[in-house]
Amino acid sequence: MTIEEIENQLVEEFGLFDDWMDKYNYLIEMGKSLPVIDEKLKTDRYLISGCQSKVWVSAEMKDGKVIFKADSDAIITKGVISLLIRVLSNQTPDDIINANLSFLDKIGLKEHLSPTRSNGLTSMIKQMKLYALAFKAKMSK
Amino acid sequence: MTIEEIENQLVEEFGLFDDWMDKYNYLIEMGKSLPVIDEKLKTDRYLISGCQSKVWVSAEMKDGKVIFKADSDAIITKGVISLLIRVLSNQTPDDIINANLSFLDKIGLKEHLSPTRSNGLTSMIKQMKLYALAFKAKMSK
Amino acid sequence: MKESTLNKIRSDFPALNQKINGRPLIYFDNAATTLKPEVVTDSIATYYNSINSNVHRGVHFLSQEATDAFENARISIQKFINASHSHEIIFTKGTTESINLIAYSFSKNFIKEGDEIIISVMEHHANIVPWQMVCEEKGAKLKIIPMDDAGNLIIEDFENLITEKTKIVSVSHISNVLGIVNPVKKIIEISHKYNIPVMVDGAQGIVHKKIDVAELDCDFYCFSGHKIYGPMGVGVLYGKEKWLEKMPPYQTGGEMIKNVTFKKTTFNELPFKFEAGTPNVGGVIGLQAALNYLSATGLDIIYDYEEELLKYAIEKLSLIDGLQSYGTASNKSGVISFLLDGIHQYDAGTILDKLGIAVRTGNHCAQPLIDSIGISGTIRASFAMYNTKDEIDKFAEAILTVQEMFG
Amino acid sequence: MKESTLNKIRSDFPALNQKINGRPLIYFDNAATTLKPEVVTDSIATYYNSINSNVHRGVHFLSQEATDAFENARISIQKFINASHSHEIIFTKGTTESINLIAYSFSKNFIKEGDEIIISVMEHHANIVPWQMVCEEKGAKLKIIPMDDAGNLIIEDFENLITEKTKIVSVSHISNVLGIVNPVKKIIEISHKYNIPVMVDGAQGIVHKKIDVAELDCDFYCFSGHKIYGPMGVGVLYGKEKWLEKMPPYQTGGEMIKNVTFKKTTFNELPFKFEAGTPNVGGVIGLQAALNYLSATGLDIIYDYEEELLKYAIEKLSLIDGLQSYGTASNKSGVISFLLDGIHQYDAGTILDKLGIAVRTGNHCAQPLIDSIGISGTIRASFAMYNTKDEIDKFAEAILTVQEMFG
Ligand SMILES: Cc1ncc(COP(=O)(O)O)c(C=O)c1O
Ligand SMILES: Cc1ncc(COP(=O)(O)O)c(C=O)c1O
Repeated sequence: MTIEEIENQLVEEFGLFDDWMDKYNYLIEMGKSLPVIDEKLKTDRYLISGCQSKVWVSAEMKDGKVIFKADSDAIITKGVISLLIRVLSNQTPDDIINANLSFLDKIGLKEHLSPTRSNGLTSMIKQMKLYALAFKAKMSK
Repeated sequence: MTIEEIENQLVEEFGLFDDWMDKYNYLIEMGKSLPVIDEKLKTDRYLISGCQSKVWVSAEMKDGKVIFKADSDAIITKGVISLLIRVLSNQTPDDIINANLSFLDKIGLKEHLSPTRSNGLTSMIKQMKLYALAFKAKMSK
Repeated sequence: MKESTLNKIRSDFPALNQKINGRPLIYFDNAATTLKPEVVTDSIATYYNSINSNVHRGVHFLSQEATDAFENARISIQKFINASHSHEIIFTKGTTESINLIAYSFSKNFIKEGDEIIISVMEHHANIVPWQMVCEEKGAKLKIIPMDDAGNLIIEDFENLITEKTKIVSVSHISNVLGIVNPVKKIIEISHKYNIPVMVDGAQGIVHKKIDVAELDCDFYCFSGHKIYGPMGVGVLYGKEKWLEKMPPYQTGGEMIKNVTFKKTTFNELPFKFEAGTPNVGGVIGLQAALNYLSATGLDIIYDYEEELLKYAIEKLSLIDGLQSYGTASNKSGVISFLLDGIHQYDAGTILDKLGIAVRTGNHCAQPLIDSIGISGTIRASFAMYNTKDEIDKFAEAILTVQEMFG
Repeated sequence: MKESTLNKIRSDFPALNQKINGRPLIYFDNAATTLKPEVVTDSIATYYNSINSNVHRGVHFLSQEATDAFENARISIQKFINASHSHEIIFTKGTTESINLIAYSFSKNFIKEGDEIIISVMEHHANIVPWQMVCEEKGAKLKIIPMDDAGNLIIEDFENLITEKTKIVSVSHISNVLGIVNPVKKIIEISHKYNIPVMVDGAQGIVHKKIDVAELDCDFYCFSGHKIYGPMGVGVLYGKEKWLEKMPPYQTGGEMIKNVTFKKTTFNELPFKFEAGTPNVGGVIGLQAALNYLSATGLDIIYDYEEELLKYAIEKLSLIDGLQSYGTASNKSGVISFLLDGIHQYDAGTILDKLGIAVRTGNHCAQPLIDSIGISGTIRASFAMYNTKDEIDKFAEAILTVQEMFG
């Protein structure tokens, strides 16, 4: 599926909830079911720092697509991460670089991506796009 | 005359004016007629510093009374000085120390004695009282 | 406090009258900054809309009025904390600047290589980093008063830290993380036995305790306007005349000089020596309005009520399973910090926010304290005179909701 | 400016609507501090009465709103002066603090014994004394750009002052005493030829000229909120990223750190590295409101009108016998300084005040300039967009009255 298709899917899924608590409960579920990442990736090297919740993110290239792995010590952050991974992982570098991720706004979670919010998610997206850029540069050599 | 008597006299004199301009014209006249002090007293030693208008004040003791001489480069300041000298000069140290100078309030010139007004008058009065205190201390030895 | 008084107080704070995420705001982030009574913003507006002027040295009427208002505010604050002289009150932009000023000016004349500075383990970064800078600059050493598990500073250890090289002690009056009221009077007594001056970081102390600097006998006391119902951008440094006289200026420029030539500059007297540039007159007037508001409401009434509130909150939270409190010592004021088993503070804070409750989560700018406890942060609820028991009940319920959601 | 625009503007400034000594206020002390449009006090009140919160690091809704408002204001200011990045905008409490910050942090890494700093003869004390302190601390040397009799800085002399030891040049954009607009662009060009950074004291420049720091290519630009219709207690330091990155922090404490342990502290990124402690959020929001007000009114309209006013005032005063003007060069803005033969400036100021006219008298915190002219002070009238030709007529009449009274 393309990034846009997945985004639409998520908007639809979240459209089922009309109250914030259900939405957050769902987010928490998703956070819990995020594949646990290797403890040995939870090092300073992969850490997005300066935030209230710690966020680790790593990336690798497989068949022209970027596979992201990420984790956080806070479950809501993890929930949002799982959405981002669903959308961005397994996509081409170009598509990742160009993604605008407006679905978070549409499903009412935009607040979590405010650059002033110290949950690390904004920095995480920046980091994901940087990974994509780096892979793209490597490919074109 | 006692300090109080002179104060009352001044309040009466100024009572004749009902507009500020006449009052200031009178003050300016008094400023102009303040006996000129010896140029050699206009030194840093007698200067009250840190003000917009310079004020010099000196004092000597004669027959148990303090004689003040003072000057300023601003004429309104000089006017107020002349009032203060009329009231405080030629009085005993004790009377000077205890003078409350409320007449300035009564004649509508209190503003010139605000401690925040940088015309040097407040510091001048402080200095005059300090002179009186010093003479008193000397006398009682 | 009488209910009518409480209602009156609540109606004086317009910010209380709003909904967050559809629910009435419960504001428990008072240790970060308090809400402001309307008299504060009114007094600021009145100042700017009438006498608005720069102070000192102006001959015109408005400038005189502004100067008088500004200097009267200084006297109000002097009286509020019972300082001996109004020129012992220096206006700064906040506690952080006050401490930076002391660290810079005191150390310039009194700290040399090998000297020692004592702070405590529970200091806010504002009372740590400036001293670290001094230590780095001067080759001095920072020593730390430890605390016990309940959050009490260990006084015997403190006394052992003192040597003849100790030049200053700087401790917080009330911990902004744990709410512990430190034994500052005791610390001052001990320090003075060795002729060591003590600076008290009163950012949290000023709002919950009657401050009497004469009785405390502290050498310096600092606080921020915005944590005592006043505006941001204004703070106070109280210093004993004898110390301030011996300290060189900090920032330089207009107001703080007596005479400037390109050859030689001489400085003004206290308090102006430490107040370079146009002061925040509007802010100072707003702070005075806040203090007047407190005095008019009655300090004792407020402190008693805050104590009652805190006790009530501690009791309520103690009934919740899986809630771990920090700083359990008995001498506490205004602040509680806790964690919920298995739940990250950020998650808890996010859900509490959705429920209309503003708390702060994280390390509260006191990372060494948080590290020493061995956690990554806390949930902090901090109270003010306008909070209610009903709000605390709602808070306790909300915590249960949080536990359920993450259970 | 259309009369309707002028009337609208005047009605936006509540302070204009008052009598002083029974006469309508004529406020000509704008270089000391401007009056504030009501939107400024309104925006401050709105902030405190609703989103009032401490910024950064808070998870709750109000704290987020406050942070967004604060960071948006930073972006507004960035755009207003056309800086490349919002993190090149550092909030301070005023011009004086901005200059102290640069003097401290720049000199810490870039000035050593024997180095030289160049300022001009017409600087405000805020742009003299901090550099004197640096020179004293580091054993560096202060060099002074002279001016001619009309008040023009002598550019050839400036170029001769430069040596390979010159490390920074710091000059005012507009003189607060003479109103002379200094050739800062020229000074910057020359300095950059030698790779010397230039800091511009824009305390007076910001309000009378469109500031485009990219076009000016200055390395630092400073101003105070209260001199551009904003509140007191807030100022701005613009600095090029490349310099700010290389400068160590100034004040330390909360907000400006990344990590604190008792062993080692690391600092935050720009702009936070230079913003220790709770910022003056209310003040910053007030400043933003002031700038928005200016933009909405139309900068060009305002500057043109101010020029017209100044020209009119200069003409009017030139008709008065026994009036001596200072700073007669043609490139002037906002300020005139003069003396009346045989009349002390304090006397003149006192009587003008009685006539409802607020001017400033004295040395205007620029004592070396006043000394160099060989006088003891001036009478300064400084204009703002809400002043009128009619006020200037009244001013000219009032000067005649003063001359009569002391004649
Ligand atoms: C040219 C100049 N520089 C610096 C300052 C200092 O500004 P502030 O007092 O707002 O810090 C002023 C204001 O008096 C000024 O006119
Ligand atoms: C104990 C303590 N000290 C210092 C500070 C710093 O105060 P400000 O940010 O107002 O300068 C705070 C506030 O966060 C505090 O709680």
